[in-house]
Order: sequence, then structure tokens, then C-alpha cells
Amino acid sequence: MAVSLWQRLAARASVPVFVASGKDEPDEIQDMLWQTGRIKLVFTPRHASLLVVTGQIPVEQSQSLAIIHDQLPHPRATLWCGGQPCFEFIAAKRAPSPQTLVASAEDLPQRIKETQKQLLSGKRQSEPDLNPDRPPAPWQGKGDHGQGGEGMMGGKPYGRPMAMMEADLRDGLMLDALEFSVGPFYHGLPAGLMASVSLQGDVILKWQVESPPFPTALPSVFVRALHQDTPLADLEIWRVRVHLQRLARMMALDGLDCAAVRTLRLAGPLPCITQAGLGALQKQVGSLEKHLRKRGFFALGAGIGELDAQQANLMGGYVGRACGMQEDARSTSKPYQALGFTVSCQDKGDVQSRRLQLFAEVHQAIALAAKAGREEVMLTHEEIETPVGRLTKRQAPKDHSEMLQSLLPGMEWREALMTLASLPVAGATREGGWQ
Amino acid sequence: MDLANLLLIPLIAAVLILALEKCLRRNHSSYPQARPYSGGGDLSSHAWCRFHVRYYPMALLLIAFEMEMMFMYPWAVVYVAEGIKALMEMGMFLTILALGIVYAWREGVFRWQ
Amino acid sequence: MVGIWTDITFYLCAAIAVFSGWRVFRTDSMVRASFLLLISFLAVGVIMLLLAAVYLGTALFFMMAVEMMVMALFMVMFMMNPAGLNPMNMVHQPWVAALLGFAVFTGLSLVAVYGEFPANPAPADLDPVRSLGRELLGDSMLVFESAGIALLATMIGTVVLSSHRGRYGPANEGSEPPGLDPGGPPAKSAAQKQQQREEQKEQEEDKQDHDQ
Amino acid sequence: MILNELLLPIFVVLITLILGAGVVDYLHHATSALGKQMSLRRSLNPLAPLYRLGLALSQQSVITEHPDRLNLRLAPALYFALAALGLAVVPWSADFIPADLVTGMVLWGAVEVLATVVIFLCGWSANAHLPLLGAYRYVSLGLSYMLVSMFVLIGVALPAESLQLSAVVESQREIWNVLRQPMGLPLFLIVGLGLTFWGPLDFASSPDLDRGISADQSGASRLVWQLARYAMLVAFSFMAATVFLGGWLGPWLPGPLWLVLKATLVLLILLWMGHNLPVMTPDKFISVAWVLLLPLSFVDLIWAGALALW
Repeated sequence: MAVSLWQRLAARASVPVFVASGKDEPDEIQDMLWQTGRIKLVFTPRHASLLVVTGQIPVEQSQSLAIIHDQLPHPRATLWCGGQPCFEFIAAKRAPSPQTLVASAEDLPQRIKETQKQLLSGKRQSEPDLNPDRPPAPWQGKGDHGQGGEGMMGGKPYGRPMAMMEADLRDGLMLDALEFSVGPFYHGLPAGLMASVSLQGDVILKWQVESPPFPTALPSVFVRALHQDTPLADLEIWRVRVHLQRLARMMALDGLDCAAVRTLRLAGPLPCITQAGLGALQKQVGSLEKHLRKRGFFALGAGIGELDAQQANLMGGYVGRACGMQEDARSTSKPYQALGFTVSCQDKGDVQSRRLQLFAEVHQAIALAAKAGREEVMLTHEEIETPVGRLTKRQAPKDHSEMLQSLLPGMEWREALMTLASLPVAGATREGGWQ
Repeated sequence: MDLANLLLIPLIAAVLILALEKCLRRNHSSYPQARPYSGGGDLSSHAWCRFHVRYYPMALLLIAFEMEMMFMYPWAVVYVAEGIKALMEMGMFLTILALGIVYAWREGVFRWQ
Repeated sequence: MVGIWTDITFYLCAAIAVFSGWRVFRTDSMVRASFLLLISFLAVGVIMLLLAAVYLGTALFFMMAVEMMVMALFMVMFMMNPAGLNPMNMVHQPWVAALLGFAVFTGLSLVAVYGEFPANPAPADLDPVRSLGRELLGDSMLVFESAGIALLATMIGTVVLSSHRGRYGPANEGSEPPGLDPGGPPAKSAAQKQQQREEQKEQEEDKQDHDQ
Repeated sequence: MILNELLLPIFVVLITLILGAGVVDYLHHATSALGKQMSLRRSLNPLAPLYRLGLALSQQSVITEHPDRLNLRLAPALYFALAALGLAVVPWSADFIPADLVTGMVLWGAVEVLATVVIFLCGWSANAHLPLLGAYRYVSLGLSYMLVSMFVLIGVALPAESLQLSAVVESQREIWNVLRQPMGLPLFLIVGLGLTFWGPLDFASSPDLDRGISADQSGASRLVWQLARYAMLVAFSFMAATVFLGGWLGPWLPGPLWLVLKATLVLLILLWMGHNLPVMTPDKFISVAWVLLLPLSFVDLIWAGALALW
């Protein structure tokens, strides 16, 4: 087929990419693609022409991946980066092939652009569906009108049943509850979290976790500090980085794309920052915070997703401190005390105070890093305060997705997602730490 | 002529877009493609349902309010000519309306039910 | 020349109004029904524009769009099978309705065709918006203001009836549904009924387990 | 006569909307890329909208399971038609007005409300969960900003003593409405954000719904919807420039050029707000709209009334 004018033009446009994040893969790749020119991360597979799978997708979720894959419009292709392809893809003879596997994250942007060119010029065939082309919910065609049931609500019109009534949490009206499952590749949820949700209007009635989010790999400095002397400055710089990345994700959820990318820009090159760089960083973070404060980024979260003392206690880390708990493993450690560390807290425990707390901790960590860097403070401690909670030799920060089941019902969808983004729901693993 | 333009412009615009979409789309969607997106999850029912509209009291209030608003347009046209009388009348009218709004606000109508 | 086009537009709009009005009763989907009715009203609005009732015509677009939107919201909210996924009949007592409709239509048509209308065409420089405005500030002021009061009463009534979130907490707290027969014991709410049903079911299951 | 009075206006309105949509697309992406500090050369590339057009056209348009097909097709067309209807009443100069309706202002109000209907239909007709949620959320917004818009526009009609837009422009010969009624334009801009569900008021296709009503659109059907949305943004900018910035009035340059310049200014303000303000939560917005914005528009009207009698 001759390449049309459209396709030639299209080859020069930014490549829309949908990223499905798997296990053992920090969101680093996604963050990197965010900042890359000529690549556009999109929120739904419908807008994408490439599916990029980062990390390993567990067997339980390969079916979900296949669903997502089939939802991409033609022409489409899949790239795998940092993990083995799922069975579905191997069975369909779609992988592994050198065409689809990307060895290192650095190559990824280039490979994405090449693949898109090949797709548009017809050198590469668009991938056919993985799932069979038959109705996902077959339709028998029985009953009065062929819907397979009786009455107004009976049967399965067009193969799917209709939503059924349930009493509402807020005003008790008996209206239909929409039941469906979201995730594990829903953009607003942590990677791997899959939940079956029941909504009435846009208020959540039930939130049942089907599979917990993939544990995030802790930066290896934190693990190292358990056993051997580690520069304290490194710990704090990594804390800044992880916090900034989390904040960037919240900004993206609020539609603040520009600010999110700017935040990621700040976070990206942090591991090799210099003393002079820290001073500049402090200023940049300050101006970013001021920019966001003026535009209502913090005020937006007021009164949303308030945790009670017990929940905050369970989560620990910055979530606890945002709730007013003076708990921080750093306060019991001598080197930190020597640096004049005091625990900073917020008082309310809603999304607003968590956002403020994250920024406060970023500022604090930069100051600590600068001071510790000058004095070359080293640290080993059996309890390390990581950006997502407390780490000891025996215990890594735990998964808290179970808590969502009691926390989210009664919340409006947007509020629920804002709350989710502000909590470190995923547990952490010590293995596979990345540097 | 004004009226003709008024009718023809939206008509032609709509036809233009319909034709454009018709010519450009390639839309044979297979079953797995047609499945609505929910992040890789499954859907247990149709989306169409008795949807709980969370702002229903607000919608009802609006109807009453909007009814009154239609009186305001003709009023605006004669306002300057009629002078202070018009100001007084509309002042009264708006006060009555504002009372309704204040009451509704106190009853918490402008929140998600 | 212009006259012909006016006629054509009139007949076209009249046809659209009647056709979409008819479709309202033939469609299965509540949303479609509401918006078909809207189309019908819009066509009438265009006819009003043709009749030089400019304000009334545009106001009709405006009003009906809001009204039909809200109507669609409530129809979908409270009707079973709101999208017409299962085929259904939107019409109740079709014969009575048809007869009544026909009778009214005939009556109105007779009036339209045989009625003697006064022949005083509106002056060419008549500005309907302005005259309506003067009317509101003149003779009809009392009517206008009392309409304001009536609408205030409507607003308050609406809030009282529909708002669940009261000033002093949830509106249904401590309230009892009315009895099924006058003076009888309060009827159970749907939630209570469901709870009762579930309890019964559990009991039955227990019984079955027991039997086994 | 036919040529001048019938074909020319139709042509002007449609071309403005289509070219304008291209300009919106260009400015939107360019300002976004600048905000993200991307490479300057690429972000300012004037051909970029064409590339995106090509991309949309080389994609398949997927249709969800058992949608309301008729409405799915009609929604973008009607949204675009409403934009055209809104632009049709805007005067380009003293003697070139596509449709100089006596009740132009009321018609614009009707366009705003009908847009709510159309956007709702777009989300509803896909028979998919996320678009449906987006659609219902949008209606809460549409019903709340409408009253603000009415009050603000009535305030503008007071000094003009007319609902006709050409009279509104004429009434600004001495001083523009943006100065005469300082609260009018900011409130009207909020209405504009709502009408095009843009930036902070993007409830219909917000990120937390993974793009809501657009979540299941792709290829050409997404393209036409975007086109209609951009066209509505253009129509709104022209309307705002007409009622608040003196429309075609201005020295030295010809009237239509002034109008285009002013509309571009409004457009840039809207785009800036889109990039810089977070999406509000729908729950909070209706409170804000009724409890804060509506009283403010009352005050605006009283201000306008007092000033008109002065």
C-alpha cells in the first residue's frame, strides 16, 4: 500500500505511547519518557500507537495486558523494556523478537521513534488482536426480545447484564451501582493495583482490592545504610528524589503537566548533584512550591482523604507526620541529631497536609544533605527512615492497599484518586534496589 | 438574510463535520477492541444505568432560577430608559432570588449529595 | 423569493417538530426521548423566529435546553432500563391518548382554519424585546413580582423535598416512612426490606446446612 | 447580493473556526512545550498541527461495545455547529455581521446550554464507564456556570440598551466593557473554561478519569471531537473579545483584524490558565460557582446597573 500523505506527516508527529508498568521496575522509565521530546505519554491506550511494557508483568496480570493491548487502535506495536514478554504474546508469536525487546532504557526513546516510523511506512505490520474476536460476554438470544431474560431489567441485553440496584451510602437512594474492575494499568492508580469497584454516581460504594500494587524497589542506599557506613547526604538526596517524583505524579493527576515535568527535571539528575547544586536546588524547589501555592495546588486537597490517627499510624512515614505524629527514625539517630534534625509535622492529615509535608521534607532533606555533605557525615543505623516508611533489617515498608477498602468508600472518584496518589500504598522490596 | 445565515451556518457546519468523519474514519472494531477501557479490568455490566446524579437538588433549583432569569433579558433592554424604577424593581426581584440561594446554600444543596 | 424560502423553512421545521415529537414515544432510550423532545422544541423555536417573535424563539432554545437536560438526568436516574437496552414500550393507555390527541388536534385545527383573526399587523418598527421589557415594568409589574415570590416558594419547596443533606445533618435521620394504609404502621424502607430478605436467606441457608 | 450576504458570511465563519482550531492546537502545544522547557525549535514548529492531524488520520477509530451510534456521530458535529452558531452573531465590522440577530446575546446563552447537552451526549453515547462519569460531571459544571454567564452578559447589555451584539460593540466606543465592568471579563473567562471544559474546569475529560469522555475515542472520531472543542474555544474568544474588548473597534487597523487580535489575546489567557491551574474537584466547584461566583456576578450586574444610570 502506498504510503499516504497523512502517514508521512504522522511520522513526524510526537509518538503517543501508553506505558504499562510491571514489577521490579521503578517508574523511572515512565518519568524519563515524560521528559523526552517527540514522545507523548497518553492516559489511555485508545490515544496511543505504541504500547511500552516496562518491567516484568506477573502471570496473573498478563490477561489484563492483553486486554489493554487489544484496545490500542491500529496501527499498533508493543515494545518490551526490562522484562520478559508475557505468555500471551509469546504464544501469538509476537515476542520475543529483537524487534520488540529493548535491552536498555537509554535505547527506548530511539526505538520508540523507529518503531513508529516503521509502522507508519508499512514496513512493520500492525499487531493483530491477542484475544479471539468473539463477544467477551456471549449472548444467547433467548427471551421475549432476544435478550435472554424477562421484564425490563432481566436477561443480558447484548451480552452484558444491566447494573443492579443497591442502597447509596450517602442518601440511601436505591439506584444502580456500577460494578467494574479497574487496573492494573489504570493511569491514576499505582502500578499493579487492581480493584473491583462499585460506584453509585461517582461516589465509591465498595473498593475491593483484587491484587495489591507492585512493590516498589527501594533505592539501594537505604538498604546499604542498614549494614555499612553510607554518606548521610546520599540518603537525603534520594529522599528528595523520591518525594519529588511522587509530587510530580500528583501534579499530573491535577492536570498540571508543565509543573510535573519541571519537577521531574529537578529530580532526574539528583544522584550526582554537587554541593553548589544543592543551593540552587533549594531555590528552585522553593520557587516551584510558591508557584504551586499561588495556583491552589495545596488548597485543592483541603479536607480530602483525611486519615484517622490509627490509619496514619499504620502507614507511618510522611503520612504519619502529615497527620501530626512526631515519628521519624531519623530522630533517634546520632548523626541526624548532631545535624540538628527536628521532626517537622502538619496537623490535619488530609491530602493538603500530605502535599505540604512532602514539600517540607524535601526542603529539610536538601538542607540536611548540604550540611552533611560539608561535614561528610556517615551513617549506619538499624532503623532507616525511607521516603515510603520505616526500614529495618527484618522489615521493609509494608503494602497498605488493604486499607483502601475502608478508606475509599464514600469518597468521590476524583477525591479517591487524589488520596491514593498522596499515599505510599505499595510496599517496598529490598531486592533489586536501583542506583 | 440574517435568519438564513443563522440557520444555514450551523447546518452546514454540522454536515461538514459529519461528512469529514464519515470519509476519514476506518472503524471496523473487533470485539476485544470494542471492550470499554478501564485500565485492563473487566466490566460486569453495561455502563448505562440508573445513574445517581449527585447534584440533583441543584439541578431542580436551577430550573426555578432560570425561569426567572428569562425576565431579565427584556428588562436589560429598557433599563436605561426606565431609570430608577427599573433598578428598584430588579433589586427587589434579585433579593427574592438571593434569599432562595442563601437558603439552599444553608441546607447544603451545593454539595455532592 | 424570500417568501418561498420562508415557507420551505416553516414546513421543514413543522415536519421536524412533529416527527421528533412522534419519535419521543417510539424510542426506548430515556436520553433519546428527552433530546428528541428538545429537537421538537427547537424546531418550534425556529418557527417562532420566522414569525418575528425573536425573543420568544431564542428564549425557547435556552429554556428548553436546560429543562430537557435536567429532565434527562432525572429520567435516567429513576427509570428502569433507562437506556432502552431491553426493548420496551414507552406508551401507556395508547388508545385513550390517541383519541384525546386527535380530538385536541381537530379542535385546534378548526379554530386555526375557521377562526376569525383580527387583521392588525404589527408595525414594522415594533421591537418585541423592548415592548416586553416595558410591559414588565408597567402594568405587569405586580404579576412579575408575585411570580418572583412564587418561584422562591418553589425553590424552597424543592430544597425541602429533595435535599438529603440538611442544615442539621442528614434529612432522613429519625424519620419514619408513612404507613401503607392510613394510620397503619410505617412501611419498611427499601434498605430495610433488603436487609430482611438477606436475613431470611441466611436463615434458610442455615436450615439447609442443618438438614444436611 | 446572494454572494455577499449569504455565501461570504458562511465561508468566513467556517474558515475562521477551522483555521482557528489549527491555531488553538498550535498555541496549546507550543505553550505547553515551552512550559515544560522542551527544545525551542521543535515546540515552535508551525507545521506541528499538521503532523498531529496526520497521526489522527492514520489511526483507526475504535467504537465501543453497543454504543448509541447515532448520538456518538452527532455529538461532535453538533458541538461544532454550536460553535458556528455562536460565531455567526459576532460582528466583524460595522457592516459585516454574518447574522445580526436582535437577541444575539440570548442566542449565545442558548449555545452555552445546548453545548452542555451535546457534551453530555458525547460521554453518554459511548456506553462505557469512564466517559459516562465524565459526562455527568460535566453537566454539574454546565448547569452551574450558566447563571454566571447570564448575569455577566445582562450586565453588558445594560449600557448598550440592546441584546444585539452590534449595539454592544457600539456602546464600547468610548470605553471598553472590560474597564467599565472590571469583574465581567474574569467571570466570563471562567464561563469560557467551562464551555470548552478546558484546564481547571476540565471535568469531562480530566486526568483522573483517564480522559473521561475522550477515553474511548481514537483516530478520526477523536479528531473531530477535538476540532469541535477547539472551534468552540475560538468562538468563545471571539465572543469575549466582542462583548468586553470592544470587538472590531480600534484605530489604524481594519476592524476584522482588531477583532482577530483581541480574540487571540483572550485565547492566550485561556490557554495560560489551562496550563497553570489545577483541575478543580467537581464537588467543590458547584459550591464555588453558586456561593462565590454567582454573588460576584450579582455584584457585577449591580455595578453595571449603577454605572449605566450615572
